[in-house]
Amino acid sequence: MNTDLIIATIVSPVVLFFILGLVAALLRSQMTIPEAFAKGLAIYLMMSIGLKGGVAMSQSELTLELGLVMLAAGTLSFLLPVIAFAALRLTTGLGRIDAAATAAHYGSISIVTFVAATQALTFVGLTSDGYLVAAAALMETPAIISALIIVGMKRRTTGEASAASTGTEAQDRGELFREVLLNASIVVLVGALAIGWITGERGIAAVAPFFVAPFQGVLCLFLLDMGLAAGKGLRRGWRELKPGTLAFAIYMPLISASIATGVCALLGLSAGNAALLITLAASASYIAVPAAMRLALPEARPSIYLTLSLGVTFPFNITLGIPLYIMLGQWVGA
Amino acid sequence: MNTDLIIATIVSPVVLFFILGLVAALLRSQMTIPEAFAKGLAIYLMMSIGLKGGVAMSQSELTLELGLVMLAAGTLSFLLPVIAFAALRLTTGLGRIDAAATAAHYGSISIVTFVAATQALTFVGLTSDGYLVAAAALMETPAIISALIIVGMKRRTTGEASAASTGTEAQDRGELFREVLLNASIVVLVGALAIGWITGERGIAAVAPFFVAPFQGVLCLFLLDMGLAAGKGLRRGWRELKPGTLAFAIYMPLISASIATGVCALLGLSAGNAALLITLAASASYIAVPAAMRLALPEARPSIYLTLSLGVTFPFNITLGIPLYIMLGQWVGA
Amino acid sequence: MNTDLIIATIVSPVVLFFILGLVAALLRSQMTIPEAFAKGLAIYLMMSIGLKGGVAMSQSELTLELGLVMLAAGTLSFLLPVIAFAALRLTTGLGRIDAAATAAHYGSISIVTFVAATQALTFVGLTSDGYLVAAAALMETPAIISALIIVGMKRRTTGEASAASTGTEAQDRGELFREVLLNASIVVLVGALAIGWITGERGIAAVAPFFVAPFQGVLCLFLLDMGLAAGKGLRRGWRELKPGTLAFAIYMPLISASIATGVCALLGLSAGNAALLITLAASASYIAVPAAMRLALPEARPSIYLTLSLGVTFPFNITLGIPLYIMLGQWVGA
Amino acid sequence: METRKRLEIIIESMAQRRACTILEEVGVTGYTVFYALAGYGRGQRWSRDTDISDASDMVMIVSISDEATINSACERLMKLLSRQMGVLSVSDVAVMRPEQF
Amino acid sequence: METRKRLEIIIESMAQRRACTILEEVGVTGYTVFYALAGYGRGQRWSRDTDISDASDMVMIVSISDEATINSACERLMKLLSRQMGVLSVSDVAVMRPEQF
Amino acid sequence: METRKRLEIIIESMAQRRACTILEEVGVTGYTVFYALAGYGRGQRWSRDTDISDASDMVMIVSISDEATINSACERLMKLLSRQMGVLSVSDVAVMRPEQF
Ligand SMILES: Nc1ncnc2c1ncn2[C@@H]1O[C@H](COP(=O)(O)O)[C@@H](O)[C@H]1O
Ligand SMILES: Nc1ncnc2c1ncn2[C@@H]1O[C@H](COP(=O)(O)O)[C@@H](O)[C@H]1O
Ligand SMILES: Nc1ncnc2c1ncn2[C@@H]1O[C@H](COP(=O)(O)O)[C@@H](O)[C@H]1O
Ligand code: NA
Ligand code: NA
Ligand code: NA
Repeated sequence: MNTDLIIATIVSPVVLFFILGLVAALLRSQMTIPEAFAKGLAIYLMMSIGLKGGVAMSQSELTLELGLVMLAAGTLSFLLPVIAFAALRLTTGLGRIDAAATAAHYGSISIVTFVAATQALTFVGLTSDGYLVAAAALMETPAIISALIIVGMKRRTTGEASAASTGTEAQDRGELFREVLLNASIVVLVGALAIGWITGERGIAAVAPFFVAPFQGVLCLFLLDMGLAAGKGLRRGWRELKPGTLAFAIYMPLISASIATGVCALLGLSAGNAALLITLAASASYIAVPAAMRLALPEARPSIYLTLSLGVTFPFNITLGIPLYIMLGQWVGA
Repeated sequence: MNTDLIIATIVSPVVLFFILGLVAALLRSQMTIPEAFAKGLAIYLMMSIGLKGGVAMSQSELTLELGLVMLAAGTLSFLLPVIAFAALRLTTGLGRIDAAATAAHYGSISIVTFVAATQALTFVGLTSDGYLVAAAALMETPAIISALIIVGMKRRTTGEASAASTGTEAQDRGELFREVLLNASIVVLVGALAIGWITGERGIAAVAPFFVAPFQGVLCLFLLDMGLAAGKGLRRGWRELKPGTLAFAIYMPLISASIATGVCALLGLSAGNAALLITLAASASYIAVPAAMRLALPEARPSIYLTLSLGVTFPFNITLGIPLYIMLGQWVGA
Repeated sequence: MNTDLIIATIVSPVVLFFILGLVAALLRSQMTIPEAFAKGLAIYLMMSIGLKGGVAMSQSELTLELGLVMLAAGTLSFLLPVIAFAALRLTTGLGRIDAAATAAHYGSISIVTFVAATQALTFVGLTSDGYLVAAAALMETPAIISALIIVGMKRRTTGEASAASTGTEAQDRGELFREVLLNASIVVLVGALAIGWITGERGIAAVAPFFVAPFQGVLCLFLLDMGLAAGKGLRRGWRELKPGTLAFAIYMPLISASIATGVCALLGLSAGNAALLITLAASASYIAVPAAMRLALPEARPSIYLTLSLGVTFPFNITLGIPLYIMLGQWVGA
Repeated sequence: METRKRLEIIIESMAQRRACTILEEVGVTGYTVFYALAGYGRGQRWSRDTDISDASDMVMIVSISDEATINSACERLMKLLSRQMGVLSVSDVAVMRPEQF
Repeated sequence: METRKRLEIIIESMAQRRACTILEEVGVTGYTVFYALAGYGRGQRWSRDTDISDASDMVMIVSISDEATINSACERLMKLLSRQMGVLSVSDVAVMRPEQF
Repeated sequence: METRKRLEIIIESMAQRRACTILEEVGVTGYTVFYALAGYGRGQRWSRDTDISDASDMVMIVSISDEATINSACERLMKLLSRQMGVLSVSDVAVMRPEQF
């Protein structure tokens, strides 16, 4: 076991600020970071991630590897919810709709977890390719569609009316489509990626003092806010969720990581790229997917999926998960 | 034609982020940047512009040129609305009040357009003087007064009661006065200009890592927001405004630019200074003037003047307009 | 008299932006900085102050001096309200509760005043120790408890029911406790201090481009907002408060500074450390204590204590007060 | 002054667009949306500033209109509210320019 | 509980100060202003987060007061609203401490 | 539609938690909190954007419930409001799903 890596990951300012927020919330401090400010920071972070990824992509060839990784990423996002759904149905008492909605979160990704892993890579001297950002953006959505298919199939077999079929169906579909494909994280991430790719190193030199240098500091501030949110979720979660359900939020990332490790082996990815793809697979969404679920599966209870993904999986990932995923990456990496 | 300059202008991150926002809004993405965050950024941008202008001014003599440019700037702001009003009345079906309110926008200025032009100047290796920032601040207001006079004269001749004459007139006048002369952009721009001028290069060294280096990056974020707003305005505008009215938003900047080019020739300005003064004349307000119009001419419809200035003129200016104004500046510049 | 220091203090961008805000508010400009943005900046500032203090602490030994300064700081915060209370009762017509609530503000501290003093120290070439940040955090709270004891004693002697004893007392007490000990400034300041201390110079290197370099610039923006708030308070204050009450806001900081000067002499502090401890004693709270007073002593009128601490004492301190406190520090400093 | 109805819908913000579309379709002359800061329902508190996802945010939509329009809005909104979180209530208000609603 | 009137004005934010001054002049004991996030009127939607200018922002002003005061407020507010965008409505409310209003 | 009561409390934000706790204790099924932007009372204006401390911020809490619950809430809230700044009012509203409240 690489305890140095675990310590380096946890004792970084970014993770420590997360823990600070978490502890403050658990102690029931009433401090908050205004939503408008936190949302602004989130947009900044995605612009920065996208730009840097785009510039990195502009400097390397578009190889077959890239195409294969994209394919693998999309497939992971699409298929992991199936496993998550089965696990939830087998090991917890969650109903079909709650299980499907939760499963969608685990197929999709957390961009902050991705970024934290990118930082942690530097502790062990690994590098990664810019196109992983594109893979991250790509993995946001298929999981949502997958969950809807799961629910739809079950509905058809039981003869129920689909949730979306009441009301003005076509309109709702259009709205859902826009929410799922044109939500802020995808627009900004993909847009910034394209801009970074178009303008290249020279183009973003002028904006680097804003988008590159202060990035880690902004991340600290953002993670303080996430710590507050996670702590609140956790406090609520202990009371409401059964241990079996909470356990899912720990073992599901490990299942996803294992599967992704296999995929990386097949693709022959480098250690750094593998570590990031494994992290993406193991991470769970807490912004884009919850919003989409309120539109597509409003009967599912947000307190379940939010507590699990933000209150349990996210803290687990950015402390113990990432070192583990990096070790898996090193182990499988070409 | 200098196509390199056009390409360099459009393919800069700042403009590309604007286009990203524009496209997202046209595709009806529901992403938003919280108003509180965007307003905070706007204040940052004005502080930065003012400070840099003030420092530049502190390093040069207060010459006669400066005085003449200020006079010319104020006069342009005051007289361009007359031309705009006449053009709108002749070529569109807009009523007097709508036409006057719209005209005020085209006499006043857009500070973001100004900044974008400043950046673009560097592509062609031109420099400009700090006092142009003062000229920008000065041009915000006269256009508003001009529009009120236009409406007032017409009213007197038709014997109508002036809008401001109902209610507690004196109070309203005081409020309008404060809104017009002490609005955020003027207070911050002029204040920061004075502070930069007082403290000079040495004084702002300590704040440069915040106000100078990250400026272009913040501008990207702000222009993403403006793109979203412009896209929304444009979508609405196509449906509501007649082609003739929309055309005004393109040809009026060109008229203003031509007149300003003549003025620059008379004053014998340098190419860089000329380019910026031409840009100021050609730009249209979308923050300060709309607010003042809601106070002074509430009968005018905001959907008209906002769609024109933010939805059409602004996008035109920061893509095709600026390269053109720079070329005019180069052509006329001493 | 060191007029150079006074001029250097006042002619810094930070103070000039404060004055800009103050003047704008006094001229009744309607400009505002959105609350959400200003609160975000406040959190940034406290993170930065805490981190830098923590790193500084990690580089020096934990000496006896540190312990003694902490003890002295806590005692000052606890006892100054007693003097302030007596002064208010003797020289103004304020009732017991208003006087106690106001007194609490003067025992507690203003972190922005502290930071401004830290900057001004550099003008005279003095340095200070990181643990002063810990002293600042420590001084936030005892003054509040002190004020509650003052009111409680008076109440007991007059046989009144305590404000807190109506309603669900235990709950209210818990809430007050959390507000007083776990409010945002204490959580962030102490948390960031700990994080800086744990990670040390090397740890915060990655976040320095965000938390160190732009700090002074952000402070300018924040002080513009504080100027607007102070100007508004001042405008209201002139009308409502008697000259005697307003005078308190000037002479009380001087009393506190004198006492703190004596304490510094006893402790044999360095000139820089002494200047900061004196500044802390002389500064008055305008964020944490007002909030706590609305919970603990809701009968006290906020218009009194806010006008005094934010409208009078704060402007006095950051212009004339700080140069004076630095001179006191130099005079008493070992 | 004449009497009109004031419809107040407190609904999760993700369903705001759906509710607004219904109001527009039944033909109200206008509505205004406000955002909620925090709330409580089914034993659970939520708060905009600490919940990082938009999923638990609520908004309030207020619309003043004539009784018939409000009634047809209510019917369709109740269907929406059977799936989305929120509450709906209607009260009487006096208005000065009845032709406006 | 006694009955009082609750005045609710939804008005463009640029006219907020004018409306508030009227309320103060007619002598209400208090009012509170809330800001609107989005809205719809005359076939047009607006939204605070996407409209970069303040020109289309709306606020809601609520004031609880006795009938006579509210009536005189309404009269003057209607004049204001004949030029500025917005709607006004009045409803009955029960209050516990009538002397407060 | 059946009739219920709509309780509206405008209270300083520092006392929000206390008011909410009372509502939960008397057993309302839900409430929603909105934040105020500015206001006026006892001759003084305040505004969220220019007051740097939270001490003068106000919020509005809206709760729809049956009469008995609202009455017991009012009693306890009046005690709170005797010390904290704010106003309270109750109005009649029609609801479509009375079992929800
Ligand atoms: N009937 C209404 N109910 C609630 N809000 C309204 C109503 N009519 C108009 N509004 C608000 O007032 C704004 C301007 O409306 P209008 O003056 O009709 O353009 C709208 O965008 C809404 O925010
Ligand atoms: N009659 C009222 N109607 C609406 N809001 C009020 C009223 N009275 C007071 N308020 C609000 O409560 C705050 C405190 O009022 P007061 O307790 O009178 O100082 C005011 O600033 C307003 O925001
Ligand atoms: N009776 C009520 N009065 C006011 N707001 C309510 C009420 N019930 C629910 N809400 C709001 O609707 C949200 C969702 O409620 P629920 O659907 O009961 O979980 C709550 O968090 C409140 O913000
Ligand atoms: Na995943
Ligand atoms: Na112009
Ligand atoms: Na003090």
